[in-house]
Amino acid sequence: MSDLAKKSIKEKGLPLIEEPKTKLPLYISLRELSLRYHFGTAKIQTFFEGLKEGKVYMTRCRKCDEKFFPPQADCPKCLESDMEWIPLSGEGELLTCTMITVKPSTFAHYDNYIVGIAQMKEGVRVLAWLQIDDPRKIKPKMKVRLTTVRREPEHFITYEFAPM
Amino acid sequence: MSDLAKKSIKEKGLPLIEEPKTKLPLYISLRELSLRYHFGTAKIQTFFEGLKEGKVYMTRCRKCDEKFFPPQADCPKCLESDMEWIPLSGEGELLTCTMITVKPSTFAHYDNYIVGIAQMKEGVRVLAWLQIDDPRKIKPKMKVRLTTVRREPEHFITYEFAPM
Amino acid sequence: MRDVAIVGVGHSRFGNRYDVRIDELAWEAVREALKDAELSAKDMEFLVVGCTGGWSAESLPAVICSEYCGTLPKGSMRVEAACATGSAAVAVAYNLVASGYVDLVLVLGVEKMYESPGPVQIELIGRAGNYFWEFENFGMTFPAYYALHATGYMWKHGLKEEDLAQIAVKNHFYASMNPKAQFKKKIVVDTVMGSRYIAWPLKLFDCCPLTDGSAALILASESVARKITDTPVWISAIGASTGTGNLSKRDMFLNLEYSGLESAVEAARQAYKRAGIDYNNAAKHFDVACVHDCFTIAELMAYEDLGFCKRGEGLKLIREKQTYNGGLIPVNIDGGLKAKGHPIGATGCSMMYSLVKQLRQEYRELAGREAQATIRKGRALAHNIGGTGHYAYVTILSLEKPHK
Amino acid sequence: MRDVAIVGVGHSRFGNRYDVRIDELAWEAVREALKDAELSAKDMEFLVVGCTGGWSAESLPAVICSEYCGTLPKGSMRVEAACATGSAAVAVAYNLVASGYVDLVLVLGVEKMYESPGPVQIELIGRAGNYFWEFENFGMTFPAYYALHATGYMWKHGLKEEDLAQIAVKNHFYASMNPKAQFKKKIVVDTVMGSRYIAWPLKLFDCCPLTDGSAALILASESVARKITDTPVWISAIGASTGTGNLSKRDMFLNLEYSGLESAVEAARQAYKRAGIDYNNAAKHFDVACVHDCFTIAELMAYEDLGFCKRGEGLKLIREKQTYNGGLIPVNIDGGLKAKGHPIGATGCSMMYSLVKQLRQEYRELAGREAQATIRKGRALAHNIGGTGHYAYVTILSLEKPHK
Ligand SMILES: [Zn+2]
Ligand SMILES: [Zn+2]
Repeated sequence: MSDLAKKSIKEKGLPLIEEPKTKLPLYISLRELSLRYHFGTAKIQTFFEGLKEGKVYMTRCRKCDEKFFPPQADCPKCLESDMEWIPLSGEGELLTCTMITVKPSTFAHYDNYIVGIAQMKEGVRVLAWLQIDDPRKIKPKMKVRLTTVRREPEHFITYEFAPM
Repeated sequence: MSDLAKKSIKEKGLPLIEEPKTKLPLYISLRELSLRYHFGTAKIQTFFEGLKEGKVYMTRCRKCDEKFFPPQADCPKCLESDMEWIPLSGEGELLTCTMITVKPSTFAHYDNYIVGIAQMKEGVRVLAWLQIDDPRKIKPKMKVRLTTVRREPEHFITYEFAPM
Repeated sequence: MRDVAIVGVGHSRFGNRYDVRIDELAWEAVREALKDAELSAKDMEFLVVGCTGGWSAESLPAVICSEYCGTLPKGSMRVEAACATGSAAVAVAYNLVASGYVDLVLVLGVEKMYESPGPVQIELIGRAGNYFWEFENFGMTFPAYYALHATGYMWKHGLKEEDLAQIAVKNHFYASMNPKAQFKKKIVVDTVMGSRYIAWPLKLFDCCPLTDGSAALILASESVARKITDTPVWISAIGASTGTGNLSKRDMFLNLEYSGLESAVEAARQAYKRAGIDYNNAAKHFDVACVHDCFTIAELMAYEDLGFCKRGEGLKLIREKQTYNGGLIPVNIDGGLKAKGHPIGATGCSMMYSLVKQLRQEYRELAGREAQATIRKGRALAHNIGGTGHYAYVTILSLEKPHK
Repeated sequence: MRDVAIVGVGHSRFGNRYDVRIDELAWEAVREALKDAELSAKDMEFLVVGCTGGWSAESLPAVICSEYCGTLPKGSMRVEAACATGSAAVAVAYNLVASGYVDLVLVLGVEKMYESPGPVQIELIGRAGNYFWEFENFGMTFPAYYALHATGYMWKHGLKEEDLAQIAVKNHFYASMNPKAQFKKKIVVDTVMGSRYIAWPLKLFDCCPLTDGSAALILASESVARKITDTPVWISAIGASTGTGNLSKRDMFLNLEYSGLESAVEAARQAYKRAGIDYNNAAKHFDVACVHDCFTIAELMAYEDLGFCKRGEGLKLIREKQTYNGGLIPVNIDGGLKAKGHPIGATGCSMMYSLVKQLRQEYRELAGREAQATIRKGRALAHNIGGTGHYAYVTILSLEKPHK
């Protein structure tokens, strides 16, 4: 129960506060719901095994040659599910980017971050953070390298771009 | 970040756990989202003022006589919004009930509770908890009284049925 | 109004599907439907996705599934009508074709509930009534809403908990034959009676499980359907109705000698009227029905709401086993929500999948001879309820073209 | 295909609506629409509700609003297509009438975003891309998705931040006249340029606000429309398309000398084809347009995606003020999402509200002479995008009946 609601119950018997700007009455729910999702990764487990070995995998349909990043296990084009797992070389060319300064609450603890999309040598494109010391150095079509990294402070493995 | 995810990152670099039953890999999101809603009560503020005075209000459309519980400020029947606020006498007759033993997580801290719907003397029906020492005493159409109460442990004001 | 036929159907395995994400799960049903109709994803002109969500992370499931299933750049949308979501999606697709707007529509019902822990799923379903007046202070749950109906029925018609158990026994019996079902074990009355209370008088085995699953249908206009299949299954009529958010406002349920869902009665009457069926003798018109048995009491109410019997006589149908295959009308002989599973947004489409297979007499290949209804009238019914009668959709399928 | 007309429209005040709950907010628009058409809620045969939700507590908004607005026991459903939800709801209702299924449908777009704190709203919108591959590890936000397009446009066509600011200035100018709009103050280029970055190169004043609001439309078949009104506004054509969930998979945006939304181009081409309009000369066919300006860059892309000008020439339209009233084509002269506000699920219906008022030449009564477009061609366009082109709906309204 939020402190505001608690205080209001103590004073008035109800979790009813005055909305600060409009002074209108607001009933604060006592039922806080926490959502934390989990995802089955069985069909693309190779991708995560790859991360641990420093590799970022794409998939390629053995039947119709369609390429997928993010990697997927099924091919809607030919209805087959026979995929080749191919590690990306990491060589890419930056197509666009942004720097996020107003962050989602679950990302508030990170510094402002730059997200870019790059064209990879293998024909797929990847969206990821771009690590660069000075954003003014970002240039259209600049060469970037995709590598696995540890994201701090959580210390989990993910992938990121850096200038070549 | 859940302890499970934390432990898994420490061991394997990723918030990937083995689902206990199926042993399948599950990626645990690090982005927990908390939802706590608040509601504008301006149009039915009389209801909440009433609770503080021990009254449970319904509304009645002054133009077309339609009665509303829960109370509402607008009448869809005649398109007007001219309501009379009427306190319920509290006399009712139990129409149905249930005892909830598997509770939502935000209600887990309460004892098992009985919810009933009663027909009120004024022509409206109300859904609320029914306080009764022994559930075997519940009888079809039994007389119940609706009163305001404090819900513990939060100590907020709400309304409840009790046998007459 | 153009006639609309179902020309392809697909269905995933139902259950705890920790092995797949939502798009991979969707693909299982879509792939099967495309193969069934011998079409490719690119042939689809629109994708209507039934998905309720909240428990799963992807907040634009229609987009994520469009992309994975290869229907891009065709138009799409998501439709929600609580547990009747799948049928509402079918209603949208039906009208997209019936109007002449497009000729081929893919309908996908999909729900990935196990992306959240069980208690969160239970809480989210409980919030799907009138949040402010039923949940916030009174902590209603989905079983509790139906328990209010069960108590009402008991008080009026002498219903016993053992009667409800019989419904569970039947539906588990048929689920045991259905390879797509969540539960594979037959049960007996004592299994139900010995299970713990969830919301008195409903016990664990009165309740459907939490389920991941998907089902897909391909709808086509008459001219296109004729090219695709020799056994089009026509959508003969759809009825739809809405009930109050507040259960306390349900006049018929609470005032009269009556325990049904007013919206279900209204939806059935609409559909029967469109299809020229007499409400008071409805069971005779159908070879098989799927009804919304999220709880055992719900199936009992459905018998009466659909006019399969008179008010208060649903009990008799159960006691006489008239809703087993071979009885007056076989009901939920695919296992129902109760035992096949209830992936909220997929359930309506799953019902249509079973009924199409039944009408085509292909259900025997899937589940065995004992679960194949005898097809004489060439008509089947799906009764799909959202919430506790908050939504009601009744869909009639037929081997006979609706408009001559 | 039967012709379908809009015969009644209503609109709430947009803004922080802490004074109402979601059903009370819905009622404001529904009441106005009923009065406009001189009909009662009981006359409605179906209710289609566009609502995205997540930030508001009622998880069955279509039911809660059905009950409050008095349309029970008629059928209903909720439709979602992210920020194009309102237009998707109109598409559903359009087909319900066009098919002959019903004659009168109420469409309600409603969103109560301020039942959650601002940061939660921002997080929820950010999750509406591809959750797993864009949000979980990379924390994308909605402004960031559009910022990727803005950067792409800048790199290709020499767009400057000052150009985008001009769009904000125009839309605030018109919002200042619209009594239903969230923002009432005119701004200048420096207001935008001096505001802080949200997602570079987009600043606070490049972004639409978070908004509570509702809008309602009543759709009728021809025969019923003729009885209700002398000035039916016909739905001439609808185009719909879906884009990839992953922005990284957008071929045209990323590969070609191009910064638009492929789905918007596809939806526009579909709608134009149905209405017999030449894509390369589209602006000449319309008196007024509402386009999806959730961010200033989005309006710029819309000019090009809709064929109002060639690729890369949208800039010229801005610099020459060709989208002010009196220019080549007046765009968002109701204030747009940018300054009128963007209650996600209501926006599509709000666009139709403005366009119906414009075509009926009643907009002057609402907002003054300066904001009333000159009606010569009798045709108006609504361009409503969900996500960043994840959904695209283009709807053409006309004073002329589509089928002779
Ligand atoms: Zn392939
Ligand atoms: Zn009245």
